[in-house]
Amino acid sequence: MSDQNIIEITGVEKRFGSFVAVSDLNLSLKEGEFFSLLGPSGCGKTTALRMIAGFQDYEKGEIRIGGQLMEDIPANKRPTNMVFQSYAIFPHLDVGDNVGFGLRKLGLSRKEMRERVSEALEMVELGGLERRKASELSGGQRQRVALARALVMRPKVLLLDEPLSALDKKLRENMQLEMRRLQQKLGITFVMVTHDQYEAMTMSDRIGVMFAGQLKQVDRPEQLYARPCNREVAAFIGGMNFLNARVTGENGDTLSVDVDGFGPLVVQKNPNVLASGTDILVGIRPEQLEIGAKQPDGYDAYLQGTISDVAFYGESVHYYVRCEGLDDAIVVAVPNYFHTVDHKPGEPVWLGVQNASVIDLGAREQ
Amino acid sequence: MSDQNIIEITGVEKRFGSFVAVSDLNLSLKEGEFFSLLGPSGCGKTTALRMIAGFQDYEKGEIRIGGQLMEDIPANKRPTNMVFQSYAIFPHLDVGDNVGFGLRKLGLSRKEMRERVSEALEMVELGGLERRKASELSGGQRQRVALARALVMRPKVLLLDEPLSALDKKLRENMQLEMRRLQQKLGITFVMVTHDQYEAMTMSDRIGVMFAGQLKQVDRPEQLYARPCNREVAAFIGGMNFLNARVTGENGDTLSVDVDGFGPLVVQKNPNVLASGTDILVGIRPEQLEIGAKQPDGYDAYLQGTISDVAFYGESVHYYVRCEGLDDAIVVAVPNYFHTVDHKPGEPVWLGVQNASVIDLGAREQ
Amino acid sequence: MTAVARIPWLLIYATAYLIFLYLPVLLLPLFSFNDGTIVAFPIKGFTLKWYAQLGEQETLLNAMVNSLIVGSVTALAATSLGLFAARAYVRYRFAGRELSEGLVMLPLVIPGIIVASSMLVLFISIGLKPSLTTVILGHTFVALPFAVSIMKSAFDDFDQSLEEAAYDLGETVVGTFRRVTLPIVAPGIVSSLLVTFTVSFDEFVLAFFLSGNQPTLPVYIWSQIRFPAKLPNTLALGSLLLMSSVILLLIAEYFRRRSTKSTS
Amino acid sequence: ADLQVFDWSGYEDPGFFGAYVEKYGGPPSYTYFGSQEEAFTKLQSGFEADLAHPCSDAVRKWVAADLLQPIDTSKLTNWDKLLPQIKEVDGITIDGTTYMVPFEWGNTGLIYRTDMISGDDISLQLLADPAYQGKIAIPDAASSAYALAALATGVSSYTDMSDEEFQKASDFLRAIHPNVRFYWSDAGQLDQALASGEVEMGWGWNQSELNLIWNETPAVMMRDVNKGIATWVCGYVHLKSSKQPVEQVYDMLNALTSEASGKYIIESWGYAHSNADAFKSADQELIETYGFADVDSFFEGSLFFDAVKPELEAKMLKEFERIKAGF
Amino acid sequence: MATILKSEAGKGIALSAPASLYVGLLVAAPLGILVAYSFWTQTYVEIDRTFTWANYSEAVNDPLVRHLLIRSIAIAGAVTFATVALAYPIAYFIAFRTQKKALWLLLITIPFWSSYLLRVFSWKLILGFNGVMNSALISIGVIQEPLTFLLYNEFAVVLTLAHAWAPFAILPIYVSLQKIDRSLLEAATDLGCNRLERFIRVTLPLTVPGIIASCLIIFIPTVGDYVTPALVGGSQGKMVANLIQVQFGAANNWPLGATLSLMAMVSVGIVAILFVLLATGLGRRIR
Ligand SMILES: Nc1ncnc2c1ncn2[C@@H]1O[C@H](COP(=O)(O)OP(=O)(O)OP(=O)(O)O)[C@@H](O)[C@H]1O
Ligand SMILES: Nc1ncnc2c1ncn2[C@@H]1O[C@H](COP(=O)(O)OP(=O)(O)OP(=O)(O)O)[C@@H](O)[C@H]1O
Ligand SMILES: NCCCCNCCCN
Ligand SMILES: [Mg+2]
Ligand SMILES: [Mg+2]
Repeated sequence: MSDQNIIEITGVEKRFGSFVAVSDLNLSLKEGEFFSLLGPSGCGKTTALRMIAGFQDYEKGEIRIGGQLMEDIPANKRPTNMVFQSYAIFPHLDVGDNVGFGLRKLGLSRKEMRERVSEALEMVELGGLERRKASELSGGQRQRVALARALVMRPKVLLLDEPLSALDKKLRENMQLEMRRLQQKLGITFVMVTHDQYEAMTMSDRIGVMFAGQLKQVDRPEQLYARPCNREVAAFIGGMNFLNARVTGENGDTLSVDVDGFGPLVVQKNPNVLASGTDILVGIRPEQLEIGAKQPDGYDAYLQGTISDVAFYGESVHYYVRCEGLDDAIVVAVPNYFHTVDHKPGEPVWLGVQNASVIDLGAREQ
Repeated sequence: MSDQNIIEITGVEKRFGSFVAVSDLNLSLKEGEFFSLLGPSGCGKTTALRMIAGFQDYEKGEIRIGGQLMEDIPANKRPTNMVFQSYAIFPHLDVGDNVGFGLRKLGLSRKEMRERVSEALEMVELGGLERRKASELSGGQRQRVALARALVMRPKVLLLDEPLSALDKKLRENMQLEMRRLQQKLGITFVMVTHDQYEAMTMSDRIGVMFAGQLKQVDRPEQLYARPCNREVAAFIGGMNFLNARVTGENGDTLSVDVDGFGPLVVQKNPNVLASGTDILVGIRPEQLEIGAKQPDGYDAYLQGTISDVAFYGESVHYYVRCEGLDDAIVVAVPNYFHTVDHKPGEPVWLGVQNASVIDLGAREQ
Repeated sequence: MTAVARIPWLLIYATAYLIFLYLPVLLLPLFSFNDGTIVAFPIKGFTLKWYAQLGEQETLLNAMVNSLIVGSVTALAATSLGLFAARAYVRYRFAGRELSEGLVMLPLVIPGIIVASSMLVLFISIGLKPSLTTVILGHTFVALPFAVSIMKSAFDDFDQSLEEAAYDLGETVVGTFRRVTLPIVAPGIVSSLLVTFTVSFDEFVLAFFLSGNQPTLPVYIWSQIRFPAKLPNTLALGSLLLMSSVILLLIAEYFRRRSTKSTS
Repeated sequence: ADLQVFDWSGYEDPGFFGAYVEKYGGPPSYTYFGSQEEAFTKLQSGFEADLAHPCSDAVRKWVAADLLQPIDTSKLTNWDKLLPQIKEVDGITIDGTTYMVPFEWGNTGLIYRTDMISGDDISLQLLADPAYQGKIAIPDAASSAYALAALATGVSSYTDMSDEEFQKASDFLRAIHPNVRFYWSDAGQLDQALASGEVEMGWGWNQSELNLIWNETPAVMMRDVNKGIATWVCGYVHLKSSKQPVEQVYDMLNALTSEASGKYIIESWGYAHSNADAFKSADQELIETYGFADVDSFFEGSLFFDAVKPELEAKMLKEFERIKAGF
Repeated sequence: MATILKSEAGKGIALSAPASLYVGLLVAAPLGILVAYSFWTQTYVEIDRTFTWANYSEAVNDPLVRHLLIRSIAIAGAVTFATVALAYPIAYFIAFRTQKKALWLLLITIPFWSSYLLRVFSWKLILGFNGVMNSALISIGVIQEPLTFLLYNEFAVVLTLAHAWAPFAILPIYVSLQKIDRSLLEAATDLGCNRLERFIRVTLPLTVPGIIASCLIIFIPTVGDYVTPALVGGSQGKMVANLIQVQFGAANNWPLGATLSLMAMVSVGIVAILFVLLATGLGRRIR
């Protein structure tokens, strides 16, 4: 990854009729970066990707790739290539012709073309399948063909629209690792759209989280998880217990807060929050709460409650704990480590939390 | 849940042409039980469900519901109702008429009908939406209407074919809890088909795991996770590291084994394995391995290796560790608890495992 | 579990219906071998002379050539118009789309005699004499709804990201159409060509009003079935047409199967 | 280039114009119409040809619509040989200008099945007899139907009926309507129905009678001028839209009216021809069979299809539509 | 940032313009001329272009016109009903009861690859006095004398057209049946319906659009047909189109023909709209 910006998007807005699909999008991507656009269905991810590719015009703002303004450059002239969600494998062509489709326009010799096609197929581990018919490919092979077909064009930026969502879980996890490796090897900028937070977190250098047409936060996966900018983002990236709190004091980087149920705690100020105030929201990840039949030792605050539900997830167990004065049950995730913890619904339990586990999510009702 | 068997399936086989979609299915379900059929796409789950509902005839075996042989009883006369994967909401009818569809046959008065419909809609929290058009419903609402439409018939058994797969993650998780609660309240037997192991584990009393037309294991979720009957089932229910081992001794309930890489360990005999032998396979769940820069204390066996990949999942981090003499990298899942563990690719690490974490998966190459 | 043997009422009905459909059609060949000019029972005897005479019937052959010309041009024109329109309807949302779709379907529901008489008036008033050209114009009009609906279903199945993929890979708009769109919707185009050709080939009312001194086959047949001496020739021709269309269809089916076998 | 002839179907038989084929090496090209009205509509719509083949009753209208060129009788080599009575027929010559070259002529009369109705009983009035419900057929053409009605009701002048006479004729047509199985629009329809016994009598052309004779059906046309029979003359007209050289057009007309053509058409088609000499050279036995032995009787005693006054024609057309609809 | 042709709407309009313009012009222009004609008069061969309502008052006040219009609509209605009623079970059979859909669809279209006029002619051979039907019935001794009510009446027109329109009814209904999500039918069974109830409560209402489409495709052009009535209708089967045809032909009164055409179109349009409203309403009533 270099420090050079390859894509610069400033103030872009896209409307469909009166509906704003993407509003005031600002984003810079570095050369060689693996960037993911993450968000729920309909938030505008695909629209944003298609604007970069040149398939979608827009009302405001500008997009630059490699410093060049893209305004009048049609999709077929842009230094980008795309892997479509449906893969868009040409059904009337075989694998070789699919991958070689775009090379035809480059005026290469037959030999060169054949070489580049087979090189691209090697890259995605489909070497030798040139003459296979499109209809004879499995889902994972189709995905690879689509990837090879785009990569063979040696684009500056590879755009991927939910490239793995059509694959089953096992294959998807394999491909996640492989694609990440390929991207690091080639050093090409990847921009991937996904609605799966695990996929985004395990593959990307940086993630942009979108809601309802707005890019809410752009950050590294760990930061996104540890310092989400608001309730929406926090909930989208993994489980989260939300609690109301009041700020009682401020000290450099920390805030003294009085958290519903738990009482006084000291939290790190979250630089990403969009607005701060006295009445704030804090979040605690389910896996960062301690649960026990007795009051556990060494925590900064405690809360008593009753187990209302238990959900077994295999590698972890989720306990739903109802506590007096709190509307929602608190969720506690306990790793399935020898089943050392085992509570039944109706049992009274103690919860413990440390200051470092409490996340400042900024002013309530923003 | 009572001890009475409501459904008894014995020796059922279904072929499509020469292809065996379901082979020698034997299964008894208890009254009031929440049972899930879990398996990969195409394994025959839907076929099995449709045989119970009466939509699919079969070549061999018999199915009894409430003790009565179903052979000559058509689908419309069976004490079962179904929630279809696509929901099958009648597009020409409004919500009320959809839910009341089946009541027409029961000879109720108009008033009774209206009452039962609104009661069913209350149950799925759609009270008052009787006159809403089918086309104006969101995905989650459609799912609820389908549920209400089946429940209003007061079936002995409710059959559900991937009832949540069309919903997005958030809604799906809510509905999982709600449906489980509803089932417990009504005490009706639910038979649900799914390919999502988390869904099956969090909702069901028991799970049947199918592969390629065969029911491989029927068990409670915890047992399925802790004592899978073979490699396939083990891998399908969560992550698993597989290692070859040789049995060196046997002592009551335990086996002394020599595990590749880790060396000598003592494992509990797994009563579910399909075949035992000297050359066996053992499994270790990623979250039950300890990882450290130095050799950790108090484990029963150790292994050294090098981090090859790190994947950040939010609530946990997965380390891929390459070890000499082992083909596959060992995966270790570390809960994201304050980030106490933090390794980078290339770092040498120690792995530790306890006897209790090693699962006997029976003879290799069954 | 054994399925209870039910009487296949629907199959019986379907077979009876097929007989209903084929009965009149199969009488044509029957009477084309009848040795007599009055087409009525009982059949007088077997002869091949009506077939033998076909070759000499210059006007009949001319009428057939005219119909072939009109049918081909109509098929091409209607299919091209339909191809673009259908693509627009399936691909793009634009103001007036529904209006335009409704309008294009209108020829299906305007009584033939009204279309025919008013077109005749129109063409004459703009100085276009009745001729094969006017017949083609009229037939393109009535064939268009068929072309549009066939092409629409072809484009419905067509994944538009295929075109975007081609464009994305550097192809031009025209190149994309040629290298991707056309080959993929080709079966739709072929079936549209066949259907619109058939519509034109069998159309009478418009052709009757709009043809000049070059009658199409139905117009010729119309003048023939009113004069008994030539009727058996016409029946012979009708039988040949039927047979060749069946053969054509079988060939098309053969190729269709071969191509689906190789792609599935 | 080819001569364009706009004709009834069947008239493209090269036997009709052998001399023309000999000279030009091939026949003219033919386009067909099913009825004169159809032909007129098409010609008015701009249809172009050199020659057309209407019947005498249509000529006035065609002239009024400015479709026809005068015929130069001096170029007609057979003009003098044509039956003299035929040249007198209304419409052949209008105000001293000749517009049509008469070609064939014949009768419209009552054809009946001799095995079902005896020759003694047959009469036009029988058509109205309730015993024949659904057993008769008449043409779907107002002029022809009113000719029948005029003969049956004894109208003095068919082309210029008084209101009273018109009423009487219309009443007759109403009276026979319940007996009408169908109003035939093509001659073959009548032939088939008579041949099968579906109808027992019908108002039709002599070519139907011939067709029945050839197909061995016991049917015959009532040829008694006193009981009522109509005569028509059809011929060729020179269209204004003609593009071919006048010479070629007249070569065709001369071929059509030649004695040889006449003999051929009489013997092999059973039609009466306009050339008087043809009646002499043709097989007399056949002439007898086909009913043309006494040519003069038709010209004296039968009703001629002359052009009906336009207002009367409009009235006929309108009334006939009502009668057919059961009004 | 885009020129008109680059925008989606622009492309859509540009691509669909040739077809809609073509149809639009060929509908609008002739209709305009037809309207103009309907206000003119013709005597013999002269057209008088002074504006007059005479044609309309003549047509409206003529009971014959009313009679023929009503009869045409009645016959077209009967044709439509017969065609659709006969076709529905076939469409149903192909959609639900056979694997060989393509073969059946092919079998159904083949007969229509012959000439329409010849097929109509064939019906005369079948229904005629000594036709196939009568010969067969006589030979098996059901009747002694040939039946005469088979041909030359409304029945013959209805039968002939029910044959001619078969594919136009079968295909749209087949498509709408084919589109029905099979799980809807299973859901109905699951909720206690037997086959018949399931058909009435689910299948039928869901195919209402297909039924309406085929009804319109058949009904409207049938009102304008004059060939079939002329060939097999006999003295009772005449329809308004025959009258129109006479005006454009024998009577040579184009203005009246134009007037009748327009009146026919308007009445048919009104009936069609009423029908669509009724059918949609009925479809909605089924619960
Ligand atoms: N051509 C269009 N016309 C009108 N609205 C559109 C169009 N394309 C997209 N939209 C709307 O814009 C919004 C964003 O669409 P987009 O496809 O970018 O969502 P997305 O984030 O990719 O969702 P998904 O995860 O479901 O693919 C959606 O609400 C969608 O309905
Ligand atoms: N009607 C049929 N004819 C032929 N094969 C069938 C038919 N229905 C199902 N099959 C086959 O039987 C197998 C089992 O199908 P089934 O629908 O039960 O799978 P499933 O486990 O429900 O899968 P999924 O999760 O994809 O729904 C599949 O291989 C399928 O292709
Ligand atoms: N209205 C006069 C009818 C004359 C019919 N002539 C038919 C001639 C066919 N050649
Ligand atoms: Mg998207
Ligand atoms: Mg399934």
